[in-house]
Amino acid sequence: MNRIPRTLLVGGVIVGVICILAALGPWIAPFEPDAFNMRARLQPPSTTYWFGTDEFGRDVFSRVLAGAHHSLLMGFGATIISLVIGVPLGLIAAFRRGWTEEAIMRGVDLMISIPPVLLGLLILAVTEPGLLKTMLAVGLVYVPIMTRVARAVGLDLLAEDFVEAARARGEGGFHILAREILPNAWPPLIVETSLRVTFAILLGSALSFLGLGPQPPDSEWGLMIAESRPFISEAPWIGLAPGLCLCLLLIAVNVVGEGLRDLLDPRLRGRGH
Amino acid sequence: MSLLNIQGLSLSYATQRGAVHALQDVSLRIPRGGAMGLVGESGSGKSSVVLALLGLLGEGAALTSDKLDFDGKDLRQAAERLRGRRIGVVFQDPAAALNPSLTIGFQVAEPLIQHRGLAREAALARAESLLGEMGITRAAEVARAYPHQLSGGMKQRAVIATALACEPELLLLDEPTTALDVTVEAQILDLLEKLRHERGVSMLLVSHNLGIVDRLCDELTVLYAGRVVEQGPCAETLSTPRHPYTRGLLAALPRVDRGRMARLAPIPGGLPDLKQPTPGCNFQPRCPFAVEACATPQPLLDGVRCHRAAEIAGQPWPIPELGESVVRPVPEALLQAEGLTRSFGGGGLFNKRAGIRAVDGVSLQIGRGEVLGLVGESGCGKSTLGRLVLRLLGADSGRIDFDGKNIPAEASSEFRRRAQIVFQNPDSSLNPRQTVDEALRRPLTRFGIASGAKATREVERLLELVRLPASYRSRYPHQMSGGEKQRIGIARALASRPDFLVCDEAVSALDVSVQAAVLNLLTDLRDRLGVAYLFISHDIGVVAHIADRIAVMYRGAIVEEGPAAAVLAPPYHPYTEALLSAVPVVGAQSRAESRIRLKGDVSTAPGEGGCRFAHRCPRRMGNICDTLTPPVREFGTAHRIACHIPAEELAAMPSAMAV
Amino acid sequence: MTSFLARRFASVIFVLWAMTVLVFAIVHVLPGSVAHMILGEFATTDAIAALEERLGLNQPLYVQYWTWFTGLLRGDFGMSLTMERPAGPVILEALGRSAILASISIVLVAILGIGLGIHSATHVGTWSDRGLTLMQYFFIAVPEFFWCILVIIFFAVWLGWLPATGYAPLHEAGFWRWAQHLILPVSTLVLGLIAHVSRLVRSSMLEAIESRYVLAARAKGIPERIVLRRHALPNALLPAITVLAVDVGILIGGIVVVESVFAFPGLGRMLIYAIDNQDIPLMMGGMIVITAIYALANLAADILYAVLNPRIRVSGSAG
Amino acid sequence: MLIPRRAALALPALLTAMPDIASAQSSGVLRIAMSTNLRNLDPAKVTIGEEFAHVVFVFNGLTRMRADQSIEPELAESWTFSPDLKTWEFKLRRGVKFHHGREMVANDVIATYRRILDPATGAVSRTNYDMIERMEAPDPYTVIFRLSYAYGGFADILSDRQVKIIAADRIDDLATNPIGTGPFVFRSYAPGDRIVYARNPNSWEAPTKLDGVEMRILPEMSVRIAAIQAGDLDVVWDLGPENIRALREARNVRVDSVETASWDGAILNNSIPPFNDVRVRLALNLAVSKADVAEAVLFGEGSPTHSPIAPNHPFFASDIIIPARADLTRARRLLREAGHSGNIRVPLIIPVGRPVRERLGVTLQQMARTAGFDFDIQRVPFSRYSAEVAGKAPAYIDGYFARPTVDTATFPFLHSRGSQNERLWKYSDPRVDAALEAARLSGDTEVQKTHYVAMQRAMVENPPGYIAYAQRFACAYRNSVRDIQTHPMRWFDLRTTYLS
Repeated sequence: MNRIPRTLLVGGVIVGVICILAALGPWIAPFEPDAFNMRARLQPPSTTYWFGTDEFGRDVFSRVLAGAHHSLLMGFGATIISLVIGVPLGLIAAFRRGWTEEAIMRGVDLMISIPPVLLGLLILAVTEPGLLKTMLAVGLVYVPIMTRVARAVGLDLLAEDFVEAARARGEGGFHILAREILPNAWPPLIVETSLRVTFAILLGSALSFLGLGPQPPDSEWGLMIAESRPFISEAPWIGLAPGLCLCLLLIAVNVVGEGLRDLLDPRLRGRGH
Repeated sequence: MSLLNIQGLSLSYATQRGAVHALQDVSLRIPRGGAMGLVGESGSGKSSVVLALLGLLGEGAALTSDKLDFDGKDLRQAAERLRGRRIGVVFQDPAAALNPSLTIGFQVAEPLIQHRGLAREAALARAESLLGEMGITRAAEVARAYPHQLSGGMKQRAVIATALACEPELLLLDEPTTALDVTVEAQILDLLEKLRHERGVSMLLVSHNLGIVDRLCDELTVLYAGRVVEQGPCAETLSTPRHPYTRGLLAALPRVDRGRMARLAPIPGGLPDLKQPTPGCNFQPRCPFAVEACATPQPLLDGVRCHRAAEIAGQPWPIPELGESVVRPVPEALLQAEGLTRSFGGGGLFNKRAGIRAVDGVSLQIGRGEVLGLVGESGCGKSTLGRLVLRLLGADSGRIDFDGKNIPAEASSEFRRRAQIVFQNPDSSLNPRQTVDEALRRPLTRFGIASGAKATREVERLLELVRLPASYRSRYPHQMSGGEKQRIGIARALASRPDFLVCDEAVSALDVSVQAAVLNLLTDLRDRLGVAYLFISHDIGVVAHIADRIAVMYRGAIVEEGPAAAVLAPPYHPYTEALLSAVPVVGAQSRAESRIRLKGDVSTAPGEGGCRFAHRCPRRMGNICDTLTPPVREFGTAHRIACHIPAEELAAMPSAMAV
Repeated sequence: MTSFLARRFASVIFVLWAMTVLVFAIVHVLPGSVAHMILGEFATTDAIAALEERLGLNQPLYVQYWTWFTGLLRGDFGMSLTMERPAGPVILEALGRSAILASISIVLVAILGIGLGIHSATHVGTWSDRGLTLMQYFFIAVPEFFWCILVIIFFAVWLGWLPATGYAPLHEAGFWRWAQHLILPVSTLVLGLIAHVSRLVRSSMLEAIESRYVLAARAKGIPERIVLRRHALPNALLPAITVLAVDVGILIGGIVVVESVFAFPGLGRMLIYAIDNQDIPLMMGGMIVITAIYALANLAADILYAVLNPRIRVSGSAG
Repeated sequence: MLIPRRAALALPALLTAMPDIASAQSSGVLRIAMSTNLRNLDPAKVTIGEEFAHVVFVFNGLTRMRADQSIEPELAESWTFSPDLKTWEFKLRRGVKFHHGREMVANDVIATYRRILDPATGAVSRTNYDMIERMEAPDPYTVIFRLSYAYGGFADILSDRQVKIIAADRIDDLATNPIGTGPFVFRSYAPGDRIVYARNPNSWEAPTKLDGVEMRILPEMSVRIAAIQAGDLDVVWDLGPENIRALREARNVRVDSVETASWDGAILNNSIPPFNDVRVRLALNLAVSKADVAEAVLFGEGSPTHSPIAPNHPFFASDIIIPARADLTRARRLLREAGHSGNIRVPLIIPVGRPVRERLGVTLQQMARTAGFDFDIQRVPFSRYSAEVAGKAPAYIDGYFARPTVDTATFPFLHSRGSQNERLWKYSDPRVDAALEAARLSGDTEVQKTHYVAMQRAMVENPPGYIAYAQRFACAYRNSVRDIQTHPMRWFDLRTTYLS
């Protein structure tokens, strides 16, 4: 593995800090995230309330901390779901040519032709809103894209001679996929996934924004922005705080994605998409 | 006054891990009308010379030279204006050198428009005639076509036409024919020879193939790891080489005219680290004649950079211990294949035309411990045949018997154990995420040969078998050289103690010096383990060296088959004759005129029925060849040729390799 | 070439048909009923039953699908349940407005995306390239809805330069007011996409510049400017076409959010209204139109790619 | 089914040959911001606030409700009723013209009510008029209603929004081109964008000063506030309580709010545990002080109430004091008596997309926690509310707009046989039933008041749920909008309004 590129370091540190803060969130929050405080309603950012207070007098900084792990869970969870479902599908489609491949890829074409937001809305309209359901919905939305990426990577690797050598040893399909293909497939897949995390967090917060995220009183950054809409002109900090944190997280994850690409698969640098 | 005068050219690239000194103090001169060959193995820096001359080195390249003159002008300033006008370039891979979205005609005409200021139509017309001059029959049609519609040979002719558009005085050729089949290579070499004599254009030919340089060039420069080690007239240097590296190269070269008599002498060790160039002789660690004094700086004296050159002139290049090349009795049959056929691209939903038959009714048998060489140009179906025999590819029809038992389409695990394969490309044959130990252990456990500590010992035995230290067990593929990876591929194939091995172009991707070592290894393994090989290669020289019997394949069928010596000598099948005469052999200067040339190449469409070689056969007898399938004629011990030419006439053919 | 297009066309038709089934299934699996929705506060059990009967909601599903599907082929999207008017004109008029927003955005994304991509590929390492890369990270990462709100506060409320809302039809309000209403929504829509396209064009341009045929062109003595324009650019733009088609999908997603925040009465907002009010014909019609646009955009991209790429356009060998 | 004629969406109203004269005192078009699409323009089917405003512009009813919720004649000049309150006779105003020029006659009134009573129409408020047995029109300007049972407030419920008088010969395309007698004529409606009206020059009352009205649909509240400050709009309808503070200091905009009978609350299902036990319901009412809730949720723009009768209504039982602070000890004792020693964990469903009611849910969850109520909030989109949640969930947040009469605001919700009761809390209290039935029988307001006070007293002792507050209704007006006041029934009375 060549030298750790600078981008990966910078991005990694930021994401790491956010994850740690998210994990410790509820405990290190200066105030009780859900506690009402009628006297301190809609206070601008100050030394006591770093990010100001919301319509119920709750400390926005504490809520951002408490809500952080929901956003992260939503983003990374959804990506993992799309990985866990999409990659095996893609590899099977690459390995078993013929009608299985046709069936999987036609299904993928169908799902990809529905814009992500609509697909998310439809899935969520069927089930009650909730963090896990939103994560599942966002995960399912990205399964087709993951399947396509996995199939492309699979096809490249299946053309390699060491796979034919395995066939020459009479190895079964499962062994080839698990022992020969998968260990070589995960670097390009990890790079692709790291880019998908941003989209997953974006879609997750967009769906919360449209009203279908986790349940009150706990909240998620996208939902906090949504809830802050009525007070935007009068108390913009309620929406700005989670918004800026979301941007920082997304930029950091993007930078980590670029860094991973330079580290793991210099060949991929050409195919940034 | 020489046309091109390079004195003291040094070049270094800046990389993440420090500066790489690709060229150190290289000097060469090419007189007007002269041709200089620049020979070296991969990593010698020969291609950088071409880029340095043209001023096309990327950033991070530091170039220093005392003199870099072209016709008196300093190239470091003038290169920009001379490129394409007075200096033409032909790169190695024609497919990559042509822009996929522009027509051939326009790409040839572009220099004319740029430098001669011709109008578009005039330039295109000139381009068309230029293509004609390059031997392209339907030049107008080719001019309108796009690169992906042309065969390899056709594309290279177009690239040469582009280089010659503005009648340059100097032509730089970087491995011009490496990517081509040997018969097409021969046509291109003829063309270059004609151009040189008719137009008096001087050439700098960069190549790793000594035969080509011997044929085309007057002068020769040998590069080793960025330094000129020998320089001088071509014929003289190749017949009596003075620098140990040149002698090593020639000793390692399998020669079709010598067949299996001489055992190859590989050059041990690997390339030196270009980041810390040694002051002394950089070939010392691999040189059998090295002494302490070699550590002192070696100047290039009268064409050779070795102070002991005169001293060691008489001593022969040491040939490693001669394996007991016992002549084995005629081996009883191990593998029997009859009527194997396989076609690709059959009538799909949209394209109605019938599939092309890659392998068309081939029968062959290989005895226990026998090596059958299978030779043919690219696209003749030899790799497909190799996979059909191993049941890795389903055959449309045909039977296979192994050790007397019939092998069904879904081969048994036992057959899998006893029949293995070695691949061409070392980088692709090993799983990059597995260590050598894991790669070699898997077949052992898969076939239950050994496990646990016993398997570890078995892995060490395999490594010793392929002459690699046991410490290589923990290495990953990216920590090994091409030759070493190929040895691991062989070791992995031998792990299941097979009786039969298919070597599909096993040494084609290796440099000559490393190739010789692997060939010797394969020969020794066959003698020690009694393993039979189906040795597939496009290089008839390599096949001639290793094979007991040779089969020549053309468009899916075997046109000639027999013992190696019989096939290499007349009577020949006309295709075998053409193949042998096309191979550029070092020191065969006189053969140039009597060469036999084929028309077109493998992809030119054959006629339906009759002899499949008729449309390209120089000895075509008339429409009998087009209509009747040729009979199989028997000569001597199992030497068969499928041709309409009467037996006596075939027997009376002159040898294609008269030395 | 023709077999390629025939296959692509067949798959698009399949996708569209499969979409009708998928959308119909999803919509009818939605819990809750439109009758409750329409009656709202005044919903009593018998009023609900009467309304459902009148709207034909209690027929078997496949009958409902068949009537709807055959209607669709005749261009009749059925009656909007909540607004008791033909869904067709409502959808098409909303589509017309969204089309303006989408087409302007796609044109901007194409021009700016490709232009910036080429610029940063030909000026690698300069401050402009690094600056562009940093901006690209930012714009890709910013969620649209957050961007919209920021833009509204800044331009519409504090500066008051631009109208924050709605849409002024060209024929009524004249060009300048019409354009004013589009500036904010279009800018929020295109920023993320421009970043996406320019990043891809930059990497495919770099790939072309480092290719052998560009080296060969330079060896022919062609000046660098012409080498880039005539040799590198055409091959670098090919992948951009397929990316633009993918971006149409992302754009549609973006439109849904932007229209709901900017109160731009387009297809996205109509669809949100239909989903909120469970207006089944409106919902299905809207989704079919959006997916059809997306599928056709992909088809158009494939055709354009095939036409521009000689490797696919011209088959067979020559000479 | 496809209407045979292609119903043009933006078909202008069929004006008779009246030129659109720009009279001297006309002062332009009033631009009002609304929050969601109007779904239906047919008065019989209007359900949401935006549609009520539309109906009041285009149509008139037989009677009309003043700002102080008392009734005055509109299309009916006068009416008399029989002592047994079963026969009501209305004298119609003469010379009133519909927008398409024809004069309004008794036949139109009868056609209107016959259409509402016909179940096939799917009229939303049909159950409120099931007392009408027969209607007669002895002459073109007289209509007699014969009721199946005595109903004191019949004249009042004829002022309701869904019973505006429509033209008998223009029923088919009411949804796309409504024709009425009202002060404004419908011009065009682009769903999702705007609905446009013009002044009705032949209005039977004095024509309006405004040339017309334009209702713009802007879902985003912050966008509406920005637009009125930026001068894009003249009126913002239904200002959220949280925005009232923001606009108070704005220079060229004034906020005017008024008490209404619209109420929100937690609907507790009396038929399933834990709220089937009156002590648990009482405990919740005691555990959370309604004053605190009004302040937290409405920023003070609303006041606590016992029942759908608002504090500013004459019938409000002001003598029953609403405790200002929570009585936790009594609440906990009641819970223990009802057998709940630890916390009561019960889901509380709140509607997505209704910010005020979402806040009410979160506030209740927070404030009830100290008394031992552990509410597990679930946000459900409003589209699935009435189908999945109403009448099924143990506890959910909902609210209802003010109704024109006290009877329509209370009977359907609180009477054990009330049409809404079975979909809400399934509440039944004999004292409440008796009071509601008695109140209907007398026309005398004093008698009605005693019954309604008795009802409220019973509800305090046996609360159907947690009725939190009666909400104030606020609108924002640019200073250029003159002579307009916010109407408690959430529509606009623009007869005298003008723009300076």
